[in-house]
Amino acid sequence: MSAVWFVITRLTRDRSALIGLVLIALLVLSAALAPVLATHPDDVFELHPSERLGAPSGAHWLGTDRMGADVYSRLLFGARITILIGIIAVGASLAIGVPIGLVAGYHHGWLSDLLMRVSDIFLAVPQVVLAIAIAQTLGPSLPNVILALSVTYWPWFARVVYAETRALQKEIFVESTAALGASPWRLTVLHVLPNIASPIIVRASIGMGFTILTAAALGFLGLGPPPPTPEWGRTIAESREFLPNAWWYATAPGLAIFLTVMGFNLLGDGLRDVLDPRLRRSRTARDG
Amino acid sequence: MRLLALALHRLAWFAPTLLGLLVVTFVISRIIPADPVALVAGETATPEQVEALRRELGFDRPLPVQFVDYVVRLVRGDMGTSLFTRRPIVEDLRHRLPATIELTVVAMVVSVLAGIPLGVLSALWRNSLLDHALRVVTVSGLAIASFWLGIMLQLLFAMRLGWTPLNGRLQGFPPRSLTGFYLVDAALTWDWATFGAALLHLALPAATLAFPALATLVRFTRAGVLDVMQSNFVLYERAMGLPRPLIVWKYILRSALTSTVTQIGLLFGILLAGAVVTEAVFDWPGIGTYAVNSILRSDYNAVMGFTVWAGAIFIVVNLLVDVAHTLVDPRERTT
Amino acid sequence: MSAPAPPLLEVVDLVRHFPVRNAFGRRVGWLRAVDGVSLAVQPGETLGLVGESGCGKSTLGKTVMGIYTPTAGDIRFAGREIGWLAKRERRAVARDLQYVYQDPGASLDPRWKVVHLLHEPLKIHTALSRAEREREVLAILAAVGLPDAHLDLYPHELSGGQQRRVGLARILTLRPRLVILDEPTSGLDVSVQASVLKLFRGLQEAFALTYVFISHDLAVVRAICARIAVMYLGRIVELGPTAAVFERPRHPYTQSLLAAVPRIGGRRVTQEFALEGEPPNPRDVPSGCRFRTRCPHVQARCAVEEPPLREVEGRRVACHFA
Amino acid sequence: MAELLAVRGLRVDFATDRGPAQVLDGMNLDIETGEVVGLVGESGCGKTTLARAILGILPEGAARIRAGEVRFKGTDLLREDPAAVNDRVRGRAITFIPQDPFTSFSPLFPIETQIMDLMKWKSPRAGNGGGPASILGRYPRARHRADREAALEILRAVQIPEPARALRRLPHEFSGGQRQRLMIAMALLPRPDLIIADEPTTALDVTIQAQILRLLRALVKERGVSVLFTTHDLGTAHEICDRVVVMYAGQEMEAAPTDAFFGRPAHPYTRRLLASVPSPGGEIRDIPGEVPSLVTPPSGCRFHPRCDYATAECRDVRPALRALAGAHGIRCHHPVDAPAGADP
Repeated sequence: MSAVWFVITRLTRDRSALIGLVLIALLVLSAALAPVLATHPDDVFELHPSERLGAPSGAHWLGTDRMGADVYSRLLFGARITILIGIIAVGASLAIGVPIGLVAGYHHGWLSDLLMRVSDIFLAVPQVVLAIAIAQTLGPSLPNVILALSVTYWPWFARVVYAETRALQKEIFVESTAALGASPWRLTVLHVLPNIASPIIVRASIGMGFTILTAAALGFLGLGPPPPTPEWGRTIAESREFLPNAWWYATAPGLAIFLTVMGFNLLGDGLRDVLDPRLRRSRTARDG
Repeated sequence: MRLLALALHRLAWFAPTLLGLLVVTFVISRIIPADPVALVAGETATPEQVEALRRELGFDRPLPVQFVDYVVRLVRGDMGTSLFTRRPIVEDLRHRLPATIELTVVAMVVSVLAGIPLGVLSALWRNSLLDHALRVVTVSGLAIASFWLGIMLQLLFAMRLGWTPLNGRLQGFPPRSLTGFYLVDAALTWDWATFGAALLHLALPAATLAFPALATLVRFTRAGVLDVMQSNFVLYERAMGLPRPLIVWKYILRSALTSTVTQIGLLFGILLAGAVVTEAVFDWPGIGTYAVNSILRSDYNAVMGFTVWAGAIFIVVNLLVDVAHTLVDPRERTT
Repeated sequence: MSAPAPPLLEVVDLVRHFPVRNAFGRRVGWLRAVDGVSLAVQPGETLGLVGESGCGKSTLGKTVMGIYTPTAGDIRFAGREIGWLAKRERRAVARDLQYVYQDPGASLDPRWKVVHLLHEPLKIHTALSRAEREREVLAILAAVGLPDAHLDLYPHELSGGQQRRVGLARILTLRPRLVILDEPTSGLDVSVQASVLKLFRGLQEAFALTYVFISHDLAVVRAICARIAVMYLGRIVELGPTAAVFERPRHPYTQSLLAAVPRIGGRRVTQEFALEGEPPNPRDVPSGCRFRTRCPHVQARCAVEEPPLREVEGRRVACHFA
Repeated sequence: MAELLAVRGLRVDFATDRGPAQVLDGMNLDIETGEVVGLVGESGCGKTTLARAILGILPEGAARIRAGEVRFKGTDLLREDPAAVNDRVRGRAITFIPQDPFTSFSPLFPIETQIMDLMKWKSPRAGNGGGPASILGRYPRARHRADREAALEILRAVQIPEPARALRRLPHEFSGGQRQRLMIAMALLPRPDLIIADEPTTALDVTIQAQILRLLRALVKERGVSVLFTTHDLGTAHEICDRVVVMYAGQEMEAAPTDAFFGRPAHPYTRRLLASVPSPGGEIRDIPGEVPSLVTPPSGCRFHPRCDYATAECRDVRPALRALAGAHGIRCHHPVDAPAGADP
């Protein structure tokens, strides 16, 4: 655990990474404590048609939606959906993509070409298109969204790990350890993997942001979890009908998505410097 | 010479990648759903109607046969007919492609013309007000959901201020169709009224699409310029007292551009992905909405058609990037 | 001197070529990095391998070490042919034959602590228990002059000199018999260079090591090597006792090379130094004697017949007219 | 010989995350017209910082000049109007030869473009005002032809084969040695008074280095151009320099004509440096101790922690500049009067 604590303390020194950490903490807290923080926790299911489309007020900090439910409370529970999708989808993509990238990167020859060609196929078409196709075929539901995102996102990690492994092989310490008599398998697991761990963590963080955006797009197109699940993307889709007067109905979920993804992006940048002591880029490029 | 080799390499992988893509979409459309025909026929259809449709579409044949049949007809340019428009899919796609291309190209031009200079300036005046402002723009540019940005722009400019139309590609009659690109056709026929209207319709969707692309380009150009400023030849030119503008706008920018060219190629991918969602927000009659609607209506031949075109466009774009990179970097030509 | 002991390392007509490919990936020629090299190294000796960049000295070292597989020729280590062994058996040889990189610090995995870096070689090659390995590592650490406290540090937390010592210690834990040193002092300031040379000499005595010392710095090679081989474009042009070669160089290239080395005090090289032009590209090596394009004494025969290494005045020279 | 350059009491600090490093601690340096002066020292001694301070190209953010003067032909460059210095001194009166020929050319422009860009603003044939005001300004056709002719002539002088064809080629088509010859040509074209060469032959092989040293010395002596030549290799300094200055941890220790410097070095550091050069079969002598950190440099004479002759005085007071016979300057409380190599 000391390593994690070490990383966090180093991160707090970097202003933008700190903002990132705060935003993500906000997301996690609002998801975990949703029942406590929400002013109308039962609004996720109950409907109050009489109070529909109320402007932000003392009772409803962010106003009410078309069914009279409190927008603020539904957003908090929506955070749970977002985290769930992000973590599982990115986790699955890592589980599939990293080994493929590692094997393809380390063993030259037809195997590596084949694996990379397969990932090229998936990368040849925008991820959101394939995800929409899969999600629609399987039917709109939370597990299907997660499956659609994972199936279409692993190639991105495979390519990243492939590039990092290939670059690492040029490093002298890989050649010298091989010259010491270490077997290729030992090199891959004990030397290559730990050294690509940090680039993977950085990409995972940025990948979380990207996946949340794509999940929201699926929700917006009606392919996310069905009502009454308070998914942010679909909330925005519902709100379009009532613009421009019910402006808060569309703005609030969009801002929530924006702040969450920004959090992961900033964290990703911050991690890039903290985790690579040796490859620490010069001060000038750091704020690039 | 190198250029020829790169081109051949790309083209060599064109067919297998496309074939792979077809297999993936075929699996998605035929194998995953329980019964694709029932899905297409809809809930109200009686079992007999579903069976009739199955035979009509040839879905009763074994899957590999269906696939081979599809590929054979594809090679002959026949993508089958759309279940909803009843027109050949190739026709639909060719009719709608110019709308997407026009939107994507305008967004690309905007992001390149704005992105590169801003990237250079934010690198030159590092940690200045402009630099920090741009950092906020770039970080948020990569974090905004493009569909939400579209809606917010509609809310402000279309609904509240009324400066731009809410959506759609053009209210009145489209200009005489020479190229299919409204702006070009209107310009060619000196029909400046329609040109203005088309431009106004393009404003919000292009901005929605351009913003993330702009953010990526500024960030990448800035890093490129900062990197080049550290190089030895810049130090040498400063030591020899060459005027600073000459060093920046001739030597530094030229070096930074070689790496930015490949980035512009990748940008096209981001724009195409963004187009799919942005078109949905603005009811833009491009292949994006066509793809989304055909997916929502389980019109699988149309989905396969779109995937083939999107894949093809992607591979052509990668080829263009290689060509551009070789043209920009003289060292490539002399090896 | 009684019949010399069998050499520890013997290289016979070793060749290592690299394919030169055009943009289409088709091979259009050969980079003849090592082009037929034969030499022998006696136990406990330090053989110098000198030449300018592109002469193939590093490739020769790496081929002997097994980092590159030979194109042709044999490598006999302690009487056993190792050049053509299967990968698994070849790795086992690493226990007795080791390689030190120009920047030993770069040969350390940045993610590993020093203690694990030093234990790894023993884990790979021996079945020693943890305690036995611990004892061995501490002994080696002392030999290279590093405090035990450094065991717990990461490489980037050490100074350049300390990283160098860890790199050496990592190799010495296996108690190798022969160590190939690739440019160990290049890029170092003269005072740091002196301390590194002192360290190598000390370790040679303490561990009865045999060195192959690859360098482009003739002054260093002269100070530390008993015998020296001068290489040009992939082959040895002169091989013999260091003193003899330095005092009376016989091969025209060696003469020019030694004449080009700046000395502190005395006459200046630039007054009468005579070697013009630059070494040709190893992809198209001149016919016959490869130095003929720059040799002041070139004659017709040089273009036709490649001179073999032959015995001249107590050393071997590859020149028809030496 | 008239005084060309006089550096007096130059103090430069570099910002590091552990606090400011006092890289130059009151440096003095004199160069006469037509003289080749060697600035010798191990890495970290500040020789490159001094060279760049004179050229005025220290990195803006990191480096700060705290005190001192750089008087060049009577005017102090540090207090002159920076635009005037950049226009009329840098690249005209003082030119530069970099260490790494492989990365000191822009890889994307042919040699002709890079030379003519230099000539457009730095041509000796231009009026006193230098080149056109804005970078879009016209390059007078007559002057362009004359400058191009001068370029071809200097390329022949530095033995570049087929100069006309060479102009059209890209930098990566030349070998390291040829590129350094191009650098020498570009340094001579503006007819400077002083060339600052920062370790110009360190990246080259020994036979190429010998050719470059001989070429550079011949050309500068022929044209009466002074050179400040920095190197960490004592042999190179002996090859090309008329006078040698040795630096340690930001302070100048000893300055003497080459033969006196190598024959009878008076400063303990110079003597230890010369002794640690490997001699055939001889015993190897290194200098005990480590190079000091410049963030917390040793007091007084910065070599005292590693010096055999060090006394309390060396620790407390930085030795003043003392002149020995024959322009042999030294900063040491206990100069040694013995031939090189006669140490215990």
